[in-house]
Amino acid sequence: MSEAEAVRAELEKRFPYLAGAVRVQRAKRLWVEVDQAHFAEVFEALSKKLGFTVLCTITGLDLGADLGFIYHLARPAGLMANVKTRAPKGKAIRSVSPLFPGGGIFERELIDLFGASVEGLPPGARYPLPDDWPEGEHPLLKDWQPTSAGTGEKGADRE
Amino acid sequence: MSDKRKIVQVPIGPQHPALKEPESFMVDLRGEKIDAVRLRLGYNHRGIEKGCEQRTYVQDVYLVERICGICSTSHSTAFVQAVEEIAALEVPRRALYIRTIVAELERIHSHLLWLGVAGHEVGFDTLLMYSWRDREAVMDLLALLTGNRVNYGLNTIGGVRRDITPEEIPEILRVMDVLEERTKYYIKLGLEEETLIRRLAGVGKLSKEDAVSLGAVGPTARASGVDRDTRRDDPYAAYGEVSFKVVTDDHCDVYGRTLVRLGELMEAYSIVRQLVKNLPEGPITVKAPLRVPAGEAVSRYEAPRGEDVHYVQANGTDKPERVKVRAPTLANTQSVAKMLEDGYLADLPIVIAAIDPCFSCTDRTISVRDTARGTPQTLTWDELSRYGIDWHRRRGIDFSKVVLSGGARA
Amino acid sequence: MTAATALFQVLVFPGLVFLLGIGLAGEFVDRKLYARLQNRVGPPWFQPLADVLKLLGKEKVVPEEADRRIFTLAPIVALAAVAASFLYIPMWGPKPVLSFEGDLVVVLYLLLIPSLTFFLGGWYSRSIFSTLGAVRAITQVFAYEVPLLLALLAPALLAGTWSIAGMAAYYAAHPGYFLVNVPGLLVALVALLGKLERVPFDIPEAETEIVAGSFTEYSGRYLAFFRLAIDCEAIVCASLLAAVFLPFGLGLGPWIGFVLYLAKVLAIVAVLALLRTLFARLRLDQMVDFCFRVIAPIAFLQVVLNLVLKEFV
Amino acid sequence: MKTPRRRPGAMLQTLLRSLFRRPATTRYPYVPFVMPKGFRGPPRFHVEGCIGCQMCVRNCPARAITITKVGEKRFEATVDLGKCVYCGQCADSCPKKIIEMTSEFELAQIDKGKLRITYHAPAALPSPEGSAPAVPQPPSG
Repeated sequence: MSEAEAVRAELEKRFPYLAGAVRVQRAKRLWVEVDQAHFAEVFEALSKKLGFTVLCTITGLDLGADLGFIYHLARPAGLMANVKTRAPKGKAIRSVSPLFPGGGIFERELIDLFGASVEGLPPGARYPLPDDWPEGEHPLLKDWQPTSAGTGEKGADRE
Repeated sequence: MSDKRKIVQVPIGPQHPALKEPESFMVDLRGEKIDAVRLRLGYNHRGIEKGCEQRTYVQDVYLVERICGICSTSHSTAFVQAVEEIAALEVPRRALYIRTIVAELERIHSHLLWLGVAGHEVGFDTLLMYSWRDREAVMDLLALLTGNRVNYGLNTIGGVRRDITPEEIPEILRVMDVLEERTKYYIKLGLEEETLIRRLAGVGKLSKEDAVSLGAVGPTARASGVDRDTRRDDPYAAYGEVSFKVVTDDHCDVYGRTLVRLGELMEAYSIVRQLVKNLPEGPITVKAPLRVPAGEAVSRYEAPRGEDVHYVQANGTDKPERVKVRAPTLANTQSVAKMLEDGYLADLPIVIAAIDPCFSCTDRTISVRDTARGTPQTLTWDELSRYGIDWHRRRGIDFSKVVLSGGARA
Repeated sequence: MTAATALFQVLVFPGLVFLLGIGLAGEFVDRKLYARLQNRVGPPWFQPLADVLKLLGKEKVVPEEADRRIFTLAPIVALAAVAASFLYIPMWGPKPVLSFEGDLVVVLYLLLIPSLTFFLGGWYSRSIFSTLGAVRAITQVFAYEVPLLLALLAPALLAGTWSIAGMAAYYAAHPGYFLVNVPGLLVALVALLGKLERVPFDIPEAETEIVAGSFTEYSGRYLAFFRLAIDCEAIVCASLLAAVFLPFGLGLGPWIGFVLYLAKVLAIVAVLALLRTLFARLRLDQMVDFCFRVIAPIAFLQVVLNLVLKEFV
Repeated sequence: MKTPRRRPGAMLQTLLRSLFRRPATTRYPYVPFVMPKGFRGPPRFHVEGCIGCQMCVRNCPARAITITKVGEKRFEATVDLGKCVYCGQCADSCPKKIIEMTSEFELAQIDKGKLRITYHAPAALPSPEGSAPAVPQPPSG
């Protein structure tokens, strides 16, 4: 059994609800889909128990009514587990910064570019948009077009 | 005097000679010692991820290539690898070899560039001049092989765009020999030059534990004893078919990072030689579909600065649904504050430089748009200057009040 | 000496104009050599002059927050002090323009003034980088002045005179003693790198850390004066070292003496250029440490050596 | 390898040797610089072969190319060198291979308008306007 298959078996044993939600795309790529309610325990198990000690990045997705999040975890030896979850727009997700102190910056990116709300993030400067960027403009949302930021009154002062 | 009054705030950036790109480090100084550092990133946000969603895959290859000027082939390779995985393309071996050769040449060019920058940051301009002189050799070689000195335009989905001809091979080997000898000299210099060692050793400490928990990557992590290298751990392109050593060091400081990069240079020469020797025959591209079937893939790539991660989601059209780029510098900036703790102001430039920051990569994601009118617009120099003056006047800054001596006016 | 010749000597030859001329020539030699040592082409001969002329024509901006008087006076005072000190140094003849017993001390004080103006100009610029540069400049003064003073004190003690002309005459008469002072010469050269704020001691104007230090806010004419003052300071210091440590050929007549003088000064400028090519910039703490632990003791030993020697001659 | 001796001024030998070597600097622009064969400079359109398929327009990442129909099977191409990123994709995409990447690299212009280069279709009859040449002059300066 390959490394990825072993992790899949282990995950399905620990969390029966993950049956069928773990996909091995290729030797070093594992995809896990988990709902928001179970996300925290699966994520913690992967990072603490199963040796996925590297958080490569967090990808945000605009899925219409929901926001999708992909947490790209990796073992130092190369196996990658991409944990997918989703949450309705406007609903807050928990920060992973207690587990990965370096992960906060990826969540700040989600806040700025997708309008996600993240609980438990240590204070710090926003990233990557400018300080005077108008409220409520999130460039990576599908309905946002490059010109829309400045069309109304609120964007008029932004240079 | 109270403690608070002894603290001086120094803005290093967004514009500062030590930084080649705009980023801001607000430094609280107590004498010459650093008390606290606050980072502000994002000055280079260009909306590339959004831009990718609006362009076709073919166009995106060139767009992601321009995320960074130094590690351009890194980004384009990482991107095409992801797309090829989604489209299940079998890339010809010769193309993979050529990609790897150019990738390693890029690493050589990047590390030599870094060596010069490091020299400049510690006031050793002589080192800068020599290492950049030697870097010209690899730049010219890249221009010969790919058609340009930067932004090589080498990759296309399904292979590479330009073959390496038999006449070019002796030239590659010649440059490798020249550079290997030069690198040996720099290694010797790094072990001997007292003033250089004094400025590098013990500066910007990052323990192995911190490197792991803050998610450092690339030479920054390897110099703290973290044995990680995507080329070995998750082989891509032709890295599975060459033998090389992952260079690590346990100095955990700027000196260690210098030694790791110099060591990687030596490995790169050997990798290029192996690849050139075993360059397989065959085609250099397979036909790629215009419309990429729905799917997703994550591609990892060991760029000169560390691991580069691209995520691509395809939706069955000729444009990607989502492209996400995590450049190595974003992972490494998290550890900079740690490295600067209790350091000297004088060490700040070299500590920042030692992660080999590339803030363009980091922020990626502008066409010049007049946001007030919502139309793309190009300003002439005069218009821009008038615009700038007006902008300040609206905020209560009037240049006509600025005191200038002599007869000059604002 | 009539008033007219005195004025000519002070302002033109061998005074201010001549000093500016060889100051620029010195800068050229320094930059050209620096470039050639780095395998580059380097500037054409007129580049230092062109730079100064260009700066003279540029807009001069005085920051609103700066103390206008001190900000504008500092560069002029720096240049004046350097030019004044030049008059006391014998160049190709045994006699300088002005001379009296104790002028060595006066020259050393006059040469301290540029460093003080760097501090004042920077401090009263009120910008954060200028202030940091000013503080660094003044810290550095305390570090290099001690070994420099000791290194120049030693030959004076051996010669038994406090006049530079007197010292030059003494060593010209006893050329063998030149060898005794070699450690002092080396110490003085290293200290000069500190005085002239060059690598490895360019800490007060370290570009990558504090932009241009004291000079950050300076532009136009004021910056040109500062640059000229630094160029001339290099020449005056080199002339001083030549007069004190290399007193050969003073009696060979004006022409040979003149050529010999230029050779000596440019040789010192060249050595300084070589030294600044060789090293990385030290940190302030390392620099102070180095000055007090390494070169000051050597200078002190030189003083002791010369005192002992003096007892036996 | 013997243990290296740490000392200040380790580069001394190399530096002094450089004094007696020719500088590494190229004396550009006094000595012209030639780009290697295959350098990707501005694209040149041999419009007489153009079939108006618009592949180059569609694939151009910088949207720098426009192809306009000016007559029966006659097309004119305009490329904006201010937008062009010199990737050469147009040359790859062209089914008739009428786009050639030139090795010109001194492209700086004061006037932005001069960066827009139009390749006029060869006239069946003498061109009525007759203003711009079919092949642009290499930019001066």
